[in-house]
Amino acid sequence: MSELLQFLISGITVGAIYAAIALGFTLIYNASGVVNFAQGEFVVIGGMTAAALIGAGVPVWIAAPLAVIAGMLVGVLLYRLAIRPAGQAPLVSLIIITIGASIFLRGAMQAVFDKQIHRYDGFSGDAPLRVGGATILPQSLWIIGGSVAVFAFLAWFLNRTRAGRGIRATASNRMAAALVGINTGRAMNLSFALSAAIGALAGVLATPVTFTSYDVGVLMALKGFSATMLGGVGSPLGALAGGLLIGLIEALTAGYISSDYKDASAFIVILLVLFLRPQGLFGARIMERV
Amino acid sequence: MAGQGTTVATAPVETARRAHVGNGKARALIGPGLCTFLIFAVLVALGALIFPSSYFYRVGTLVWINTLAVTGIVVLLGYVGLVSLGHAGFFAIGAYATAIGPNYGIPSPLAMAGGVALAGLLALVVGRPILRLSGYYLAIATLGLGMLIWMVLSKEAWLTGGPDGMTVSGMNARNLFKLVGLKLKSAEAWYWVAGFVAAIGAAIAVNLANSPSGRALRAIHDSDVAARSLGIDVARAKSRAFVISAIYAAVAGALLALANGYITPETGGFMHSVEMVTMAVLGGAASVFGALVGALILTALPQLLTVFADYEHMVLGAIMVVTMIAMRRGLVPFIADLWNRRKS
Amino acid sequence: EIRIGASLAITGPAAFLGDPEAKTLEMLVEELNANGGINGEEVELIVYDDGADPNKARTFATRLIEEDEVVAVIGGSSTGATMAMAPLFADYEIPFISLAGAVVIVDPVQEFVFKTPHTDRMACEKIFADITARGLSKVGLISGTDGFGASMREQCLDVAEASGVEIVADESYGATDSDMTPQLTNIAATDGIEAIVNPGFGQGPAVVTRNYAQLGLELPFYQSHGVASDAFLDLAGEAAEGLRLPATPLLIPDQLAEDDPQRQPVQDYIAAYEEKYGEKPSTFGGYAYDAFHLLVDAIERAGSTDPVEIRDALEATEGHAGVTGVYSFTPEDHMGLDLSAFRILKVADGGWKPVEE
Amino acid sequence: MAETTEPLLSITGLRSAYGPIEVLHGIDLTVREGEIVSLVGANGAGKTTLMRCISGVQPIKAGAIRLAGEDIARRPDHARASLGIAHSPEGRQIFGDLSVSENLALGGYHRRDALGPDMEEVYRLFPILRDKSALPAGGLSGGQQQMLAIGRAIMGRPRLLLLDEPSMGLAPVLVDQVFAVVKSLRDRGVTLLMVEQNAYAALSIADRGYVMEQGEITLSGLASELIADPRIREAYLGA
Amino acid sequence: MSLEIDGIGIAFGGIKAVDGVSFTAKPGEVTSIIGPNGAGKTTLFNLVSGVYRASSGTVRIDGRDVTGLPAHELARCGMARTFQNLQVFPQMTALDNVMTGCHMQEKSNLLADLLGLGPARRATARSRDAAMAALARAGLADLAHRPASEMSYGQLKRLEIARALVTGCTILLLDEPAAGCNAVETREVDDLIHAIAEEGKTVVLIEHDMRMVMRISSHIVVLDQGRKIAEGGPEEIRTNSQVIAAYLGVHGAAEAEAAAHG
Ligand SMILES: Nc1ncnc2c1ncn2[C@@H]1O[C@H](COP(=O)(O)OP(=O)(O)OP(=O)(O)O)[C@@H](O)[C@H]1O
Ligand SMILES: Nc1ncnc2c1ncn2[C@@H]1O[C@H](COP(=O)(O)OP(=O)(O)OP(=O)(O)O)[C@@H](O)[C@H]1O
Ligand SMILES: CC(C)C[C@H](N)C(=O)O
Ligand SMILES: [Mg+2]
Ligand SMILES: [Mg+2]
Repeated sequence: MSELLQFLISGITVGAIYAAIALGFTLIYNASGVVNFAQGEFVVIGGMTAAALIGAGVPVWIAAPLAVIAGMLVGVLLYRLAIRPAGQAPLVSLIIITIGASIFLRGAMQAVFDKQIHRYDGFSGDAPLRVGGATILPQSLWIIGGSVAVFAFLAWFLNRTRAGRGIRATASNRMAAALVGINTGRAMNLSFALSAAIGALAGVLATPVTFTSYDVGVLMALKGFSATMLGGVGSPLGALAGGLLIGLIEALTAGYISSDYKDASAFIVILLVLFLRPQGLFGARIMERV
Repeated sequence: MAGQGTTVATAPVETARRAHVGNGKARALIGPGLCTFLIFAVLVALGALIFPSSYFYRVGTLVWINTLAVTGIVVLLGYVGLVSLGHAGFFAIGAYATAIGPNYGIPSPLAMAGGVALAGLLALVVGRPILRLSGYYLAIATLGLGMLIWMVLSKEAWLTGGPDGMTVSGMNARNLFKLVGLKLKSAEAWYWVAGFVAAIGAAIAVNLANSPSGRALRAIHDSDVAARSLGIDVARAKSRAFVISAIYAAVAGALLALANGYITPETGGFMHSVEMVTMAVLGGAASVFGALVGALILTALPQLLTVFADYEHMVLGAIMVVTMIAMRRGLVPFIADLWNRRKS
Repeated sequence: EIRIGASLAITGPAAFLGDPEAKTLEMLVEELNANGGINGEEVELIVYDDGADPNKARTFATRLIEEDEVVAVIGGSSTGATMAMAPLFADYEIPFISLAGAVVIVDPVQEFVFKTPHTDRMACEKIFADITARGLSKVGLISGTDGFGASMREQCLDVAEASGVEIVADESYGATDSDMTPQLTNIAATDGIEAIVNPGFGQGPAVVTRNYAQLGLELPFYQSHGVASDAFLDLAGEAAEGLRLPATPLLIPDQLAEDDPQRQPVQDYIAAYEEKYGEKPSTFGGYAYDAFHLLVDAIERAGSTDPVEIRDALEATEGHAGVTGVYSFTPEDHMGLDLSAFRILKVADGGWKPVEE
Repeated sequence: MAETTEPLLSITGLRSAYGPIEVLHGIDLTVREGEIVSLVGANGAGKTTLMRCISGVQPIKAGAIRLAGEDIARRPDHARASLGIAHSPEGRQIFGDLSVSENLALGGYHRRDALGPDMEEVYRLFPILRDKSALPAGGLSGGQQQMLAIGRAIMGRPRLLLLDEPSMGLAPVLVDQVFAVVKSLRDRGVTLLMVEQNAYAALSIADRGYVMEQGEITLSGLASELIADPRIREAYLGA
Repeated sequence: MSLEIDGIGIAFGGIKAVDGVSFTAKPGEVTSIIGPNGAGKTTLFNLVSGVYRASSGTVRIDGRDVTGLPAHELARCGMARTFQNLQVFPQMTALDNVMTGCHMQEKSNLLADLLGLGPARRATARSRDAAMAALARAGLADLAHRPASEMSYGQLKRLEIARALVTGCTILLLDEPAAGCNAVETREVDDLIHAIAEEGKTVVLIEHDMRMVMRISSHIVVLDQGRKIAEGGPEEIRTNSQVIAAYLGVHGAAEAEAAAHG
């Protein structure tokens, strides 16, 4: 029993990290229809910046926001320098641009920081808390709380604010959005900035548990992308659910079946879900009228 | 519609296709496929004329092998508009079959054929369910498939040598040339073999594009419903394209295994899949010449960039970004447009 | 001018191996040339970054041999890259010293291929010797699924059987996983479990160590030489307290006996590296340090820059004290170390202490 | 006709191209405040392109577009909505994955005042949209989408409303209704520029008209004169 | 071949978009479907042509039950259609668009296609000729080599007709073919459709242009809210008060009247 609890704790912690990354994907997708494969690099920027600052003696409550801002700036630069100039390029070209950008950022990170693995202490210490025979790190609570907060923010922002509606309209039909007076460039800019901030925040929160180094971005992007698609692309709820689900599948497979095939089981579940629901768990049915 | 999201639109086929073969007359005379084959053959020979050392042959070999694999992506992504992020899996199946066969007494050529058949069969079996998905959903499904193949290759060490990979014993292309009395270094021999196979692959892909089946594929790219309403069995056509492109990947994988003499599961890894798609898009996803150009750039560039050492990745990333910004639909369509515009 | 080539994983998933290796080589060449080179000839070092990709490694090896015309090649930070390059050196008759761990590199022996790190098998032998010495016989394995972890796991299963230890749990994790509590929970729940061994390198073992502490486990806990670096202590923090691993003297420079032949090289290396890069060298850099010195020594002894003669001289190396151990190559042994250079250390008070045997 | 006031929209020497192919070769056109102006022409003449140039989603190569005297040709597309231009485009271009009411609300995106009353008005004009207000717009029938596109443009409270084939796909009852709406909008002070294939009906309610052929304006004048012009009758009215 | 629809229906989210509609379209005739926006006309086409799956009812071609066949098999039974929401292949040229319509007649197998063998080349050449002829018939001959993405709306509408024509269909479903055409252009489309019917094909037409409908239909089916509310000849329909109230209005009735007398 306490074993199950331990597995669940592990799954939710890891899943919350995936979810945070997936939420970042969701936002940019909602503005541009592009899945931004550089999303993982934001996570690294957040983690590495925070690690460098904390390593230099900056207190964590200053370092963490600074790291998020650093991520945000890079997000804006990514949009301004790489996405906007590409204009109405086909979607695959935009995706390749984000892949190119992620290679660039990885290179930049190794030049700016280093190639070592980094971590810093959890925000509320590293003494595990006991819950009914299992243990959880206080930092895990930070991670879970962070993801839920980001989810709540996005759900509100996209549906309840003017800027959020502008972002969704931009993705839905860019020309029509321009016609009704939406500054589509600004909507995209905003979504890249926010999405990068979300990614960086994920990095800042997760680093005490997962560590960070200049090149973990690919993996983060991969997991985040899987979570996004399992949940249904474009849906914040889907991103949250997809992330948590993958985390749980991994942990439970490792616990009960075989740690060798825990990643495999995550992919098998994704495939099965998509065969039954081609639009993911919470994705909107694609409706094309002819 | 701009971002209707779930379909990942590719570069227009048409302009790229116009660029398939520059010379219209020659093309009409001998057919587009043969024409492409001849152009490739000339390029292969040209390489051999200017290469000063085995090292160049080695890089050249990789370029042709990649061109072949990417041609498969062109068929799938460029013609039909389907994104696969798992094609390295098929590549690896071809490679590993070629490596494993001789360990069980199966001669290399047979093992190779077996691997290619296996890849094709797998594509056929999983193609039906997977290809019902579209856009990013298809991307994640193929990614998952590729990951599963990669995991099996790295976990089943008794068969595959595990994550550190395995030695490929067996055929050397040198012996092939010895049969006809030519003495070549093995790097050179592999260059010729890879170039020849790539040329055939390109010719086949171009033939396909200009054939009834090819038109059906390109129609599906643009409108599924309309294609159906014209009597095109969309599921079957997609599945065929998937199998064809898997076969391209597997043949390329088998060649790489033999040319390298050593393979690791990373040939089937996610990054390799991404690399293949990147090559295709960079060159211009809808044309086999795009495949060649993309493969050439991404294979040769890292060799040139070694002078930047620490900044290699930044330069590589920047080049990718800038190319895609300046030439939205890839290099070959861009150049073809320029050419057409100058003519008209 | 003598050209020496290297293909290392300076970036990519094994960058924490290749990076210190490359830095070490660059430092050593500079130092060597400042002191007049080899037999008065300058040495030029050509380093390529293969990112641990075997395919690239092979291309770079071809390039080093054909284009750069090197007399010898160091590298292959990882076993995959090493094995992909290895066949070339026989073809071209160029000596090659690998920095990778797996036993397959030197078993069977290939004429032109050498390596400096202990094999993973030796690490297992050392660990299991310690385990049996403590009277323990039921062990749980938790291994990384990367090349190093997987290969060492195989060796450990083998060695365990030979030394009469029963492997009662056998778990694994991906090299970049961030939580291994499920695996550890299972191991801890295994009947009769007496010790845990973690073959792996990179960040995984540090995560395992932290999770081990998080779960409040108190079983004897072993890591491998794959984490034998001070960086590991930083990552694992207090959680590392008490764990043991087989390592080279590089970790305990001040605790070496005055007459220890390795004392000098170890202290030289650490001093030079810290001065140049402002950080502590790692065990992996040490492999490069030894490879370079072995090579220079061989060239000096050969008195020639003919690759084949260098190879012959290399194979005749006898009692060369490096930071990893004292090397003596023979035609049957291209790794040249015995178990004595490997010591079991434990973590105590945030530092490394030898375990008295 | 003497110019009494500054025209609301005045286009001079407008050229526009898709890539290398120029399709508008120097268009001159004016729309005065409070007018309905109708633009007719064969398939491919360039009517849609011209409308797109005015609302800014199609780049222009040369020429000026003045709105109440101010040159807006360099203004970005999204800024034109707040200047008072609304465009119901060809092909409807609705936000397919957003709900009908969200589509309408987006029509008033640049407005800061309450949208409720206008939304009511649109629902009154096209009651079916009210029934479907919570459903994704992509599921609407063709004609319903056309109503939505017109409704969305109305939501912008434009000074100048551009309608590209507003009656397309609408049932005859609704065609009547749309033309009635056009007239009532004009009565409320909205200025309209309208492309219509139903040229007879369009010219019937228009003040003036322009005829476009292969990227050029070939004829213009009072709508009543154009209707009577035999060339027009033969080429466009089919009578 | 005659097309018999019997009690066909489908619902979306509880709302019956098409509800038990029956009628028969005969060869050599134009059968028109009219009705208010959202009446279910396009949905009916989608059901008949296999884009949607009917939840009730049957479709028969010359007595043979084809209900539930996938779209491409219906096409092989001789059914072709155009779309209200354009479904052209934007990245292909006009010619290639229409050549795709020849797919079913192209007897060449995959192997021949891959190797560029005779059958593939001959099929291509034949299709090209047929496509050129169809383009000319639709008045698009001079745009043959233009990518569809660069054509105007009205041009694309006609491209779809040309593409449907070359399939060699016996049943042709046209969804608002004259949308976006002016009176003169509509007349051309009119003549084209008329000629097609004359050839003995079964034409089913959805159209809001009452002049066109009244001029060329032999038979008219009126839908409202998914149900058939009237059926009959042009004269009958034009004067049906229910139809006038629900659909035609003053303007439509006038147009219909004008067409009947013009
Ligand atoms: N995206 C495009 N790229 C290239 N050429 C285009 C594009 N869109 C339209 N054209 C061409 O520009 C010309 C004008 O097109 P436009 O759509 O403005 O015509 P239109 O008068 O609105 O026709 P219709 O009545 O058919 O809607 C046509 O010849 C068309 O072929
Ligand atoms: N895929 C779908 N999802 C949801 N609702 C749909 C779908 N397809 C059709 N409908 C609904 O069914 C009804 C009938 O639509 P349909 O497109 O058949 O109308 P129509 O008669 O063709 O109208 P129009 O003359 O405007 O083209 C409409 O109310 C529409 O909203
Ligand atoms: C710890 C070291 C021996 C690791 C070695 N470089 C390898 O990759 O195998
Ligand atoms: Mg138009
Ligand atoms: Mg309809």
